[in-house]
Amino acid sequence: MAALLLPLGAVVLWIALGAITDPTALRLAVAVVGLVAMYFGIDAIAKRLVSPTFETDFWLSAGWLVLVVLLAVFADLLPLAEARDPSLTLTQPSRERPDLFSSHPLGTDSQALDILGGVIYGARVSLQVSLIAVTVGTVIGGLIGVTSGYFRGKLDGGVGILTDTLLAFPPLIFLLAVVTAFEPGVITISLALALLGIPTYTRLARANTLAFAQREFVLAARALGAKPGRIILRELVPNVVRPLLSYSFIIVAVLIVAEASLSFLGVGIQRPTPTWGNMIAAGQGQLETTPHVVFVPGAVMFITVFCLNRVGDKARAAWDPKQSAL
Amino acid sequence: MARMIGLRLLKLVPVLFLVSLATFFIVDLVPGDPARAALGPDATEAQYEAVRQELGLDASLVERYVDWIGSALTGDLGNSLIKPGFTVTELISLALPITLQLAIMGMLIALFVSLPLAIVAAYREGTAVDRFTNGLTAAFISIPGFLAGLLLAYLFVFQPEVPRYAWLALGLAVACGMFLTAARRVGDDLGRNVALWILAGLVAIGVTLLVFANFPSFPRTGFVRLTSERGVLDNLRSAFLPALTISISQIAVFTRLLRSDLIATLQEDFILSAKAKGMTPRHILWREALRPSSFSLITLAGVSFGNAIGGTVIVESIFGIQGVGRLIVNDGVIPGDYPIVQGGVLVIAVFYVVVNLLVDVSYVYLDPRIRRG
Amino acid sequence: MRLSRGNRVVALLAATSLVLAACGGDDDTATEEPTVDDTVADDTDDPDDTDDPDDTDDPDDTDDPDDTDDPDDTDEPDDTDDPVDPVDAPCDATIPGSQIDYGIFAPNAAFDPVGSSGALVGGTEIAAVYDVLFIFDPTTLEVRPHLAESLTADNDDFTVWTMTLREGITYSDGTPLTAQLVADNNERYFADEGVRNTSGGFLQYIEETEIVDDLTLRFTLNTPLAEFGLVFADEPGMVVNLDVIGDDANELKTAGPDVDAFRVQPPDAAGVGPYVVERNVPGEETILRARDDYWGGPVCVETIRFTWIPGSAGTYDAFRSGELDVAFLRDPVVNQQAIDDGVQHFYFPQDGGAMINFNHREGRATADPRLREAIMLALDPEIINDRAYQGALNTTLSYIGPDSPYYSDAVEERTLDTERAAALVEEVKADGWDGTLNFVAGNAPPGPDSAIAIEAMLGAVGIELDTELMATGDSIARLGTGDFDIITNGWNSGPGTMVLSLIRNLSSTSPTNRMGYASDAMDALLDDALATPFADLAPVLAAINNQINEEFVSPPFGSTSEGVVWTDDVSGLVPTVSTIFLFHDAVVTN
Amino acid sequence: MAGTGAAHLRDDADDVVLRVEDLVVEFRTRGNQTVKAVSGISFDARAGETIGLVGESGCGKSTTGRAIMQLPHPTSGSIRFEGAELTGLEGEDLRRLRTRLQMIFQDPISSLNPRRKVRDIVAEGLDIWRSPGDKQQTVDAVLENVGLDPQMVGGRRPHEFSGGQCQRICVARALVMDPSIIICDEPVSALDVSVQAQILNLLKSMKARYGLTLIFIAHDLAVVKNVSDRVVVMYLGKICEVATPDQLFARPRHPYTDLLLASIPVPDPRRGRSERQIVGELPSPIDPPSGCRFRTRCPRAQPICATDEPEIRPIDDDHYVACHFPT
Repeated sequence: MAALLLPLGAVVLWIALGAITDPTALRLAVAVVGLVAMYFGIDAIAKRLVSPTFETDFWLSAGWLVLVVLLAVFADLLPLAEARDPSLTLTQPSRERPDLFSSHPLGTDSQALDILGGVIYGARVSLQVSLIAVTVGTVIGGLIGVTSGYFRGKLDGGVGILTDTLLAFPPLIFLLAVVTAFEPGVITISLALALLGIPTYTRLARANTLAFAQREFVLAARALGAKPGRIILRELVPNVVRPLLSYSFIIVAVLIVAEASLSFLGVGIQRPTPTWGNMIAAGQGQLETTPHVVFVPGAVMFITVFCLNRVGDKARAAWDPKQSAL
Repeated sequence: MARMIGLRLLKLVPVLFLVSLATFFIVDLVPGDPARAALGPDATEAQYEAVRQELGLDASLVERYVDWIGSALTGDLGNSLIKPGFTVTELISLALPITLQLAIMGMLIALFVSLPLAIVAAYREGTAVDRFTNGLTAAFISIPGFLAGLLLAYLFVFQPEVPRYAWLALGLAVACGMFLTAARRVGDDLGRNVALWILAGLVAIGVTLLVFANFPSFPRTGFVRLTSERGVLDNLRSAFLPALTISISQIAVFTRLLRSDLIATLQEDFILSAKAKGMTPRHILWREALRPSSFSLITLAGVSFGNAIGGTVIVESIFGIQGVGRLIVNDGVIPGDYPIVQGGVLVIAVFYVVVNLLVDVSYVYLDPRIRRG
Repeated sequence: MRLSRGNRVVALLAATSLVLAACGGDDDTATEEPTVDDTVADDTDDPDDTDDPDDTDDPDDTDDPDDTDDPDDTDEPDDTDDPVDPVDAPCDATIPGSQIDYGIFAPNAAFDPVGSSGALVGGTEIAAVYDVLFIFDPTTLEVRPHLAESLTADNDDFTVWTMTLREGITYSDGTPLTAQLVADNNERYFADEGVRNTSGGFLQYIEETEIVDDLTLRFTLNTPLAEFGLVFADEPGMVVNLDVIGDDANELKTAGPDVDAFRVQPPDAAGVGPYVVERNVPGEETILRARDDYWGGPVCVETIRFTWIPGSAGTYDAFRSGELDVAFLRDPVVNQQAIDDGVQHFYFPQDGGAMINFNHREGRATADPRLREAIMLALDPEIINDRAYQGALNTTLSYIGPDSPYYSDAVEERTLDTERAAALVEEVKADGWDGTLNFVAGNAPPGPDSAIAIEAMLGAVGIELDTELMATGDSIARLGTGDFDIITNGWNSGPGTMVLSLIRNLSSTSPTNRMGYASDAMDALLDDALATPFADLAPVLAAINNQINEEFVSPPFGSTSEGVVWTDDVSGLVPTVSTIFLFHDAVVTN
Repeated sequence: MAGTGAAHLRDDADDVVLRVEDLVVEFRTRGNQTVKAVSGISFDARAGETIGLVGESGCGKSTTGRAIMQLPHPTSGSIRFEGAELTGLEGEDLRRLRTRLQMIFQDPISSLNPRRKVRDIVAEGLDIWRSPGDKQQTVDAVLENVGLDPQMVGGRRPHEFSGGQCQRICVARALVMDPSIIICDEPVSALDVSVQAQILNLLKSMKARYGLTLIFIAHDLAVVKNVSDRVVVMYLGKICEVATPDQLFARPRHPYTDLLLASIPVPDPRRGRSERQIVGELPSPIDPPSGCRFRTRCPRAQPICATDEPEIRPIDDDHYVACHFPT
């Protein structure tokens, strides 16, 4: 019965994207109704076919993330309309409304660039930036945290004050201050975001290290004559790394938003290189007349962040011993 | 107690010192020449040198820092480069009340929405209402601030019929819920409760229709100061959308925390015993369960308040409000007016640190378990 | 041909002025100077207005809801001729409690004419405090005396001028407005190196100032200057009572404690304008209060409150929400929006408001005329308009745009031809150019979008741009150092400032010629322009325009506009030079 | 009771491998108070001997074990190991000498790194020291000696094993270093009773095979009795009594030992539970009682016990007690 919602929702969504053209609010509302109906349909089918405890939302989230990553990686191979070079779109119509059955399924922006392509290439930038930032943040913050958690004492106190200092800046203000000092680009933005993540990772790593440093295998290693460096790298890091990584999904979500916020404020990666943030920012001036320029990349970003949070919650429950012990 | 607060204050000193140091030097890395920015293109070399000297740019970094922080401690954050005749302190003192108002209003809206939501979700744990609340908070947490702001601006300013009818639907739904409750109570409860619920439903319908009929229009940009002669209503009207934007993510956080807190409390022995004594669910929720949870809520509210202060930059930028965040970005970062950036960031960071300290202290003060430990 | 913006303004305002008349104001009894409304009233007879195709397309124009709702509408024709109020001012005395809320473009830096720069930085507020010697009428292009009695050219080549001041004008401390004071004020513009405002620059043409008597000055100029009076319609025409600042009078450009206080709140005796500064919180609000002994009094509106809402869009939103009675707007999209909304407005057309400048200096790739020609052939204003201005820009292919009062058939447009552009680029590349140009653009909207559009169009003909987006201040600094190939920089030539702005940017001897452009032919034309009265200027400006095209000086792509919008309650604003509006005749009916 | 003194040290013996003298270990708390965990204890161990260190939880016996390893460094006192003074050692010398002393911990799961494979855990010591010879072979041999099949267990991770097996891995890890002393910190108290015996037997046989000296720390007198050659009873950071297990069980002389023995569950139901029990709570090590530390809970306490601290004195052949009023 409930499974019928899937085709029904699909039809409704089809109508919203294809048949209704105005007003935008109605179009959006109908599309949302269609999507919700589809979700419950899929949920019902999966619960019947796979298992009654099937977590549809989790698997859909994971699926979306895989899709985004694949699209971002293979964007160059896709038959996308021009999304990055406005000199090739001089004769194209700008601010085209989304129409699934046209060559610009999600419309075009003020520079007549294809929004679908922009969203996909934007995903590439978002993922690149946040993954670099998370990697750098995990490695540096993790090592600092493990080291200070292992040695404690004055080093720990100093690191504590430094992390407190970094955390004393509201994140966005901090990013703004850092980013303005450098030419915005994928690498600088990534490093600025990494810098933002370092204190968080330091704290997480330190807390986890304190838990592990109490355990006897560390004592045993010292009894075996292991030097501190070895204990940190061989005994502590392998244990701390998993709970640390379990936060990565959520931190990637935070960083994607942070990067987009910078782009939105005009201090991030500059157009015409598309990022979700600068696409949204570019459209906000014409919010009233062409809302799709804002809300199409906005929706993609929202869904991605939502899925990252969902998957992240599960990862944390599974991987963070403190979380799962509770 | 006092000793603990004292220790925390002591710990604050190096943090604040480093914050000021970082603020000063980060901005110093900004490319471009502040003297040139201040002068404009028509200046001669002699003028340029004079301005450099006036701004103290020819002094060493350390001297400049000492000079800056020394003045900052006396409340003097220097002069704006781009807007001659304005001191940074003046600019910030003009902008800060706006930012504070937005942050406070955002928090109040969040509390107002999340309190009933969390109570209902906790009391009906596992039901459709609870699942709906969970989904809603998950969505709210995932929506980036600037997107929420643009969406609200779009709906309330350009498509005002949408929120207007949404309000009508919501109000009528709440009223229906109240009538349904009344209907369910007819058989098994005291009469006065039934009357109360019916009355509440009628009031809800009345309020809903009143607001529906006089649905206010909201400005896309701009802000009317509370102290402006245009009055409080205009002030609230101009602050509503930005505050609502700020509250979106807070609603999610508050609701989640309060819900799980309430669920935990509801399982404790004293609640069981209260139930056993035959107290009404409402009494249990409001009197017994909510009180212990309020401590963590206060903490969270404080932390969120600190975050909101730092996060208003986005909201202010969307709604064209001259708060501290926009001051920093539009008047500081973008035109390269570095004393504004330094002063603004310092003020916000200090604010943030102090609010967090107050929260820590109040938490210690409020929660006897911590106090003893 | 498109109807000029001025005429459309007129058409829009016609009905409203009649409404205002019905509400008690009387146009017939207005002071000597025509106000915005007067010009409107004068033009109502223009038969072209009703046939304006632009206007009939706009439903708001003909069917202004405010107007139709107004029961007085039907009585209009009768009322205009009815001498309801037979006095020399729209009111008998200052109306208690009346206030105009005015949204400014940027905060006033200081209440000192020397530091102001037209309406963009405090000009309107300062003019209300000091008043002006002359008023420039942007629609008729006439300069007429105000505080001054007259200004006459004593010779045919416009190099000797006699100015007579109005008799009996005194500051509130008893100091009379004298010829000496005018001369002393002029000196202040040279107290420090460099003159920062546009009209102050005119003063450099004065070779000698002779004080004939208390009320008469004779100026001898080193260059023929046909419209010398314009100088005293702008900042130099705002005469400060230097006694109130004492010895610091010449120090005003440098910081000092007394001077700072003067800048924030000049004493009532500092100026002879209709208003005094009651409260000035820079950046928040400035409140001016009507002077009860104004020489041209009475002043009708008791207080004017200037507030600053950043950005034209925000200012206009505040205007629409009723927070402002008058709003200064300077954004093509917003200005067009106001027109579409049917709001009363007066915009000054600004030729060359949207353009890019080439660097003509030796060693720069853009020194090659073939490259400049290629770019001018490739830059299609319509694409920039579509992509950066949402179609709101008044696109032009000539420097003197069709909306300009100086437009004539002699103005030639540059041609667009991407194929020829690409061929030229190939040619230059064959000579060893690497194909890349440096491009400096602003980072505030619509800067980035416009930069992308320009990048796209030039990219299509084979020119790679290395774009640097930066804050306005930084890009101005780059303009100053000459470190650019192409840069966005408007010359903003309004009706009054047209000649001076061209000289500033194009004269080979101008210190503010940022492009490194020098041409004898152009210099001769510019001299000619200075010596020509506004009424006869059109052919000279057309020649300059054509010279710009011929030498590929720099391509304009649109003229912008700046000015104010106001509510139906307000009337009597007097526009003058530099987009300044005067308040001495203003009325508000709320 | 619980006194100081070194009467029980066997200075005459020439095969003493470990000699602890006047060991003091103190910790600072957050509130800047001092926890006196170990307050001047002395004991020695001869080669091949098993010393049982017994006492309630919190009496400082584990701290003593760790202090011998210099984990952390003791506050004062001397620890001589194979003729070398350990307390002053730092850095490389300490690291090298420490390998001759190994530890086995109470919780075998916690003492094995969950993220590493068994073979790597056991080989860790060899890796650290880059020992010559075939590492693989050494590890396999040791694993076999502790009763594990190297092929079966080598590639697996600790969580795949039971507590007893984990403890065998711990023993293997310790043995691979070829130590002379192994400090066993309650090695069986976390294990099932049936497994306890296996591990005790394993330790016994390893001791014989590798010529080990064992310091066997336990709170359970019954466990100590079977493995020890000499038993040291501790109370609140001090030594009460030193004796052979037989003497101790046959005739405890210290009231505390007496009470400890009385609290051992007896399998014979006819005897019933002893009436005698230790009453009250263990005093805080931050502020230990004056004089004899046991006096607050001692059934025989007299005024003198509050003022004078009893010193350890011989009371029988190879039987020492620190009490003013021994039973």
